[in-house]
Amino acid sequence: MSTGETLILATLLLPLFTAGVIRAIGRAEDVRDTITLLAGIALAILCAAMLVRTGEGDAPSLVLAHPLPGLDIAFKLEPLGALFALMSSTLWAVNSLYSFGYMRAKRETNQTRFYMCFALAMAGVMGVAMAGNLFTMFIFYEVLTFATYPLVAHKGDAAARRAGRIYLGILAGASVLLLLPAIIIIYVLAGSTDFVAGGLLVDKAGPATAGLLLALIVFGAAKAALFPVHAWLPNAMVAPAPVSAMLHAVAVVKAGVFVLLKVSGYIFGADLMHANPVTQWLLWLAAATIVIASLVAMTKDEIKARLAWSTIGQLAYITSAALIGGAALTAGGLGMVTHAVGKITLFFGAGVIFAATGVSRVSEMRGLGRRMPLTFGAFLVGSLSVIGLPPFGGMWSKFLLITNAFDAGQPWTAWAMIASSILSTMYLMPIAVYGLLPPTGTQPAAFTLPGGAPRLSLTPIAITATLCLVLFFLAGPIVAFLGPLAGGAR
Amino acid sequence: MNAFIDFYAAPPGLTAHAAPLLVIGPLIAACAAALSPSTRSAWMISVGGTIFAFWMALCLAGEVARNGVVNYYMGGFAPPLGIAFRIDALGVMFALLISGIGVMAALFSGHTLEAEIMKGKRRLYQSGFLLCVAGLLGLSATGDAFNAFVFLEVSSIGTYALIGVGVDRRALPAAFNYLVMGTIGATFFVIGVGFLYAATGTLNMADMSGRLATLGDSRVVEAGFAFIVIGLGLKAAMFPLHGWLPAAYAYAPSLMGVFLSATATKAALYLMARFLFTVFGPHLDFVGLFLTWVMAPVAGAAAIICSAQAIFQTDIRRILAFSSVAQVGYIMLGVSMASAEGVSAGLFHLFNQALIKSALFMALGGLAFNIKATKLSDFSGVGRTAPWTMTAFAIGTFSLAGVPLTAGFLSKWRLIEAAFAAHWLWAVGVIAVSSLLGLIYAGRMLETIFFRAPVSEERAGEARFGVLVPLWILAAASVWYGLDASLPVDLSTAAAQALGLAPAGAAP
Amino acid sequence: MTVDRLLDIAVTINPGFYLIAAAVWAVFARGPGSRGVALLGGPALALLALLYAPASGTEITRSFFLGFNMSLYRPDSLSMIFGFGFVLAAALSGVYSLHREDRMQDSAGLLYAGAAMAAVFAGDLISLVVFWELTAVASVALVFARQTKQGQMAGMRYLLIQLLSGLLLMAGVVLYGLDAGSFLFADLGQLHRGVLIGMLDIHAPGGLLILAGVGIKAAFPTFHNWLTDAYPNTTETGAVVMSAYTTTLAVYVLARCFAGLDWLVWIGAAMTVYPVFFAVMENDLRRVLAYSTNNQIGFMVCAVGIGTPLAIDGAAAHAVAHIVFKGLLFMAMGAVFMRTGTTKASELGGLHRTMPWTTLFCLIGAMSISALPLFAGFSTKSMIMTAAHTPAMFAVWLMLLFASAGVLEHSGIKIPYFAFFSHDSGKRPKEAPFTMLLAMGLASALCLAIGIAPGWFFELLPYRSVAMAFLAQDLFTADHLLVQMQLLAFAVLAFVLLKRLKLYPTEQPGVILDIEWLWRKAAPAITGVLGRLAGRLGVWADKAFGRAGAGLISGSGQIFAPDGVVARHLPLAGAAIWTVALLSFVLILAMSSPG
Amino acid sequence: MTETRSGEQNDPHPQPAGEADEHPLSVLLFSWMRSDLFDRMFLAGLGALCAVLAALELVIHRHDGGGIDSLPVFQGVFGFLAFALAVLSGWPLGRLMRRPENYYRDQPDKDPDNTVEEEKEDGHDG
Repeated sequence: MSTGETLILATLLLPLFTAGVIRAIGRAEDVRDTITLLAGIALAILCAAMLVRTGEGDAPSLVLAHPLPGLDIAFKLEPLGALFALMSSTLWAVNSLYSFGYMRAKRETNQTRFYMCFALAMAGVMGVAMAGNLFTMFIFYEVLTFATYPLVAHKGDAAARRAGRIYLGILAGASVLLLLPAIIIIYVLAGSTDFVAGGLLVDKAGPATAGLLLALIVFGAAKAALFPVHAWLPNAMVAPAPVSAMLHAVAVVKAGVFVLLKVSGYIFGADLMHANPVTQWLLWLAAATIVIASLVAMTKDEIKARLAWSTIGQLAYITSAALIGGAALTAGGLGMVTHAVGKITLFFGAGVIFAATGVSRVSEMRGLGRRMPLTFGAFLVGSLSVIGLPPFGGMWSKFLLITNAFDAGQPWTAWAMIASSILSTMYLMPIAVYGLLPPTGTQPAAFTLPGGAPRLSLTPIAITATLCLVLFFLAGPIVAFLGPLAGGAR
Repeated sequence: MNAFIDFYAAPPGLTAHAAPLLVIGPLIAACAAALSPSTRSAWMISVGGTIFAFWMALCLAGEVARNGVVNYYMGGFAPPLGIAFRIDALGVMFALLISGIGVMAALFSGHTLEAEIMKGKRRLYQSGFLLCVAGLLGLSATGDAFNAFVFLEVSSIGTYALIGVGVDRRALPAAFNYLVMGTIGATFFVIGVGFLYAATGTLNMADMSGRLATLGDSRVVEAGFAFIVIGLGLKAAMFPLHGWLPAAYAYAPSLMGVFLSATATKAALYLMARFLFTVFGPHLDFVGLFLTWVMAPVAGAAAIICSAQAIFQTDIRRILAFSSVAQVGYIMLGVSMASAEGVSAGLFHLFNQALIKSALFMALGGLAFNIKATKLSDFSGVGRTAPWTMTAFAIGTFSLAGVPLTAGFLSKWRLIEAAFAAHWLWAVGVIAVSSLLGLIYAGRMLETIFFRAPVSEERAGEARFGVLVPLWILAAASVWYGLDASLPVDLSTAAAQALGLAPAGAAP
Repeated sequence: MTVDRLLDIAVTINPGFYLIAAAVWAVFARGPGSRGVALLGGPALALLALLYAPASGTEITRSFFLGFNMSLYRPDSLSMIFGFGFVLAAALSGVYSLHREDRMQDSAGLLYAGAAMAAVFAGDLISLVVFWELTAVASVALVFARQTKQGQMAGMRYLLIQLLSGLLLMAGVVLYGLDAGSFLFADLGQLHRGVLIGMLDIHAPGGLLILAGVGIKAAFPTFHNWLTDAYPNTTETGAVVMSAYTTTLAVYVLARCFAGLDWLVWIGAAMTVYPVFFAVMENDLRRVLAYSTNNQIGFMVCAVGIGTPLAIDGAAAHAVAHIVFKGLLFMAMGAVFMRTGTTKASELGGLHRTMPWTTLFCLIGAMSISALPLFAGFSTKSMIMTAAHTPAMFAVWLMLLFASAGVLEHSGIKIPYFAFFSHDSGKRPKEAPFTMLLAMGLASALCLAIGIAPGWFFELLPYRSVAMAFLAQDLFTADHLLVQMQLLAFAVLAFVLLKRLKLYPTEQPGVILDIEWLWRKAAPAITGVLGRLAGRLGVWADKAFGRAGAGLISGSGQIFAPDGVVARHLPLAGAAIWTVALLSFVLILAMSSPG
Repeated sequence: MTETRSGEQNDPHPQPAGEADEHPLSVLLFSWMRSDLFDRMFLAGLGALCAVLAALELVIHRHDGGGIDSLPVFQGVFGFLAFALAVLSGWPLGRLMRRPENYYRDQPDKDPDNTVEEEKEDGHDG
């Protein structure tokens, strides 16, 4: 077995093994948490190694099983996948640290199941990231869906169960009804589901068929939360904060757009994306999603609901990039990373505030930042990054996304993004700013948690906020790394 | 069948007589079990008998892989005088399936009969079970239409009795209904065979097929066809003739649930496929019409309506029973495409379904000691108190719902693939919608079992080890074939070929 | 690596980055020493970098970043003068804010200065956009630093408008660059007499968007209220810092991109005139200064529109001089604000008794802005007036002349008069702290230096020879001095007469409506209504979906449940009927087949 | 802010003019302005200055654009009129456009009853 194969196998097995160990030693909290953290760090190191190899052009690959003739469970790294894997694993490690603080502070039950499902979900993410064909990607996409369901329904009360049902219903429903048939049709048309540089379906499907397939996939990958399959996301906010942070800013939603980016680049290819009649309609829908979701976010007082709607809008940015295809995929890839880091910072912040004070409404947060300067400072940084202002990573992705939209002759998409930037300022900035400034009316809520914000949860916020800044300078290298995706430099 | 080509499971002398031994073995075991001194020895005989049958099925598989078809004439008398066994790839597939599931059911029976069957009747129960096994195996091995009827009735009569014997009072009316409907079906079938005999003058299916080809448009043949497919449809629980099934499966002793759900309707399906493709052949207009205008719509309706019904059931076994009818719909949908891809996909699904359903009933039956009731709500939180049993149950449920990495996923994949290749886009939609409904009832069961609080504290305990072994074998098989389905795909493809359906070549 | 080598590298770094580095330092700086290093060391380093800057027009960093050609440092004579102005501003506001330890304001101010400076030296449109946005982010912190509800809300409005400007600029830049095939200044335009000005074509795709984006920051009419809204709502130091950069940067970008664009002449002229009327009515003196800024920027915009070398020199020179004297005025008002808590004319008066130094410096600032000969404004504004004084632009020249009289009214007279003289408010605040006075003193000295001996200053201008010729032949000629003195003296006469005749409006508290009414009053009302409507719609939709969902479940329950329709129509007893029906159907089907 | 308020509290009772707490520099620089002489002579002096400046036009040749600016004392007259126009237009414009201080409801609350409404308004402004 070559080094590359070993790397892939280790990346897949590490989270699974971790899940097993967590299950086995659940009682010993400290050991369990330490192992989770170590596993996250180890996974990030593995992913970094894969990223380096992929960057050198020596992409690791592995065929794990042949379920049906012509249909393999196969893995093959390419830049976007390597980036996604590294991003998710790094943020998992950070998020683990955060979870310890949060879950203990909130005295949540069933923590062993929580960490175990988290590890399983990471296995799903790794599978999606490294998948060498659509079939494998679908498998792990579903693994991710099912592994995260217990996390969404974690609290186990009626509301959580209802949210869990909606979550599973929409995600699994869309993938079964739409995504799976699309993949099978691709398989029938092309004889395989492999990701091929330049597009698998080139010369194998006409524009009309490609359009149908594209629509099936875009709505089938409901994790990307394009209207009208977005409804699961706001509902999933009943989950504990680390879940919202990791899954609904990083892993799950990004898996959705990641699928779209991959499909655009490696299944359809730029020409077929451009030639088929459905793309334009979907782009308009994405533009509508961007604007409407931002408008809805403005009306939400519940901070996690606001962030969830913001995520829906921001995901549609990346969906647009996937739909435009070609060079825009690079922008989409960068957007995937910068939004993940920015949004996880925001969710971290919201979680810490809730854990420390029990406040979850924006209107009750005035002046709270005086007592929690680090949290609100990081929240400000995350907000600026998500809005797309320098010196934070979000600026570059927004810039590139708008550039590509204009370049592709999609001015409406670009203008929707611009309008959404204004709107996102209006719904994000007041949270941090009013929080950091002295209260003007009633006094802010007191700490319900002795000692204030959980210490273990503050470090991760600082880390991700710093990452927002670092990404401003890393944007160039990331774009260069993703270069092969766009089919060469511009 | 390539997997079996170099497969020599027994000395040549035994292999030569494997076909009759496949049936006779369990028959002898049935007698022995009835006469055996104790429940325990009856159980051991039962296990031995089924293992022997499985062994013989493996021998036959090797022979079929090498020679294509195994013909065996009892006492050397060729048909039409003698009793002929004719086993091809399709027959072998069913023989393997029935005997394999038989072994699992027999293993399982050792620990559950005490809970469900009155003390004195346990040996006879084992005997009846073996009789069923023998009947079904005979059905898969025979080459004679009338013998097929005989074997069908042997197994059926055993089944009627075995369903009714349990401690659950509701099983009696269920068994009676099954008896009535089953007998109507059998009668229709034998009437149909009679018509065919009148038209062709033979009962040997191969001969029948040859002569039908020369007959042309014959009212008698057409009438016979109608009676045969409806009769077998009744036995196979073809929608809307499935009314007998849910109660029969739900209230029967769990051994019967385990065994019947995997085999009984499947055997009828086998016979139907045999008649549709071998005896009549899809080239006949009325067969084509039947497949397109009766079987396909009825199958689609079953897949959706019965899945929807399953969602609303409160009794966990009735959920599984309705699911079975829906799965029969899938299989028939595949068969009705009358293409190599479709039929092999249907058979592949049938194979998986057999594994899954027996595993699921086994898991429920294994808890029969602990949980007397069968309401879904009674299983609240069982996932925490009996994790091993219920994890296997969960795997089965995943496979049932077609979750990736399980065998059920791959067979649904194949079905959709075949439907698209046949340009049946509506069937793609039906399978997708029905899969979604399947996810819902599967999710409902799992949510109750794993995420609700247990009803009471003292309800604890796993199924016994003897139950867990076959249960986990089946669950593991579901996962294994989800990762590498070459064996069932091989079997079903060869079976479809044996039915005279050549792959279209367009298949990847 | 030798020291020489390090120095070689150091001078190839955009001078703005030194200020940004100082901003990072300031985040952690505690105590006067450490703060001094940041607040004064940063500007000092930046000044050194300017002095040793590479030759004009060289592209220093031509990095291949994000797939676009970017040039982070491209000094030329136009950027040098603005860079010089920003260094001055950073140093002066550094000294001015030494009295109060506030790390957020220190670092935000330095970051703001650094971003503006970096923008001025950026050699391509993308870098420009980045630093442009950075100025918005940094400066908004200064508005928020006021820490009042009023400040918070003004800050949010300010941020949104700045962001809108940045986004328009970004969209325009993207469109323009994609169309032109490059984002580099050097590729987009050609040199005009050795200076790269007016390089963008307004009619090309994106050109108008860029103009709109820049126009917002330059506070073009109808976009001017962010200025009058934000400046009065910052801290005493905030206004000083803010007055220096944003609008000046906008003037720079206009000169770089749109010099000679005739629209700008009229826009600029309009900008000089209308704030005069608002400034007369306004009660808040810092808001008066904001209108005054608007008016002064109008002169520069107009000059940029004229686009002749003299006009460009005038715009650049006036921009830098304006940084100094407007900074000085804001410093004076800041001192008043710090000591009395207000800058409302109706609450002030007679402060000269206890704040004579501030009064003195304020007067120097007032005379400078009024363009009294021997003060800075005279030297610089004269260039613009002279450039505009042609028959073709006679109307414009008259407008500028009117505005000059207006400046005298609101900045030359109203500011010092109502704050320090006028009727005695009875307030006896302490004199401003020493560091503040020091900063004001330095600014005053600069005003005088530019006013009395402008030669050294004119050396720095883009078209040096033109400026030197103007200095030699036009500036201090007798007739020029005479007409300027006439204008000012007669205007002062008007003031005194009107005052005596009690025709001069008394200062009264109140808010003066302006175009901002649209978004401060009308828009919230409309969005309020819409929001309530949307909220109701949302509730209704929620209910509808809930009902639909429940209906679907109960409906399908009625069909599929154990006692539902399907079960009723497929009862066991009926199975025989179904069997017969199906059998008949198959029989008919089979027999009717063509055979 | 706090510093400012404390400064205000230091001398809560402002004293009348010509007083002891006046800064020495102020006495030096500005006290003459308060003298009666200045009051009486200022307007006259200013008038004289204007007259001189007008008269100088006879001596100094003036560049002009050739339009109405070639009229005698053009800049002086224009300055006077412009100033007067700007100031006098403040009367009608002020009537038209001046609103109470807290027109935009962004001042700190003085009236406790107002609090609830203020909170409501905030959302729209953000």
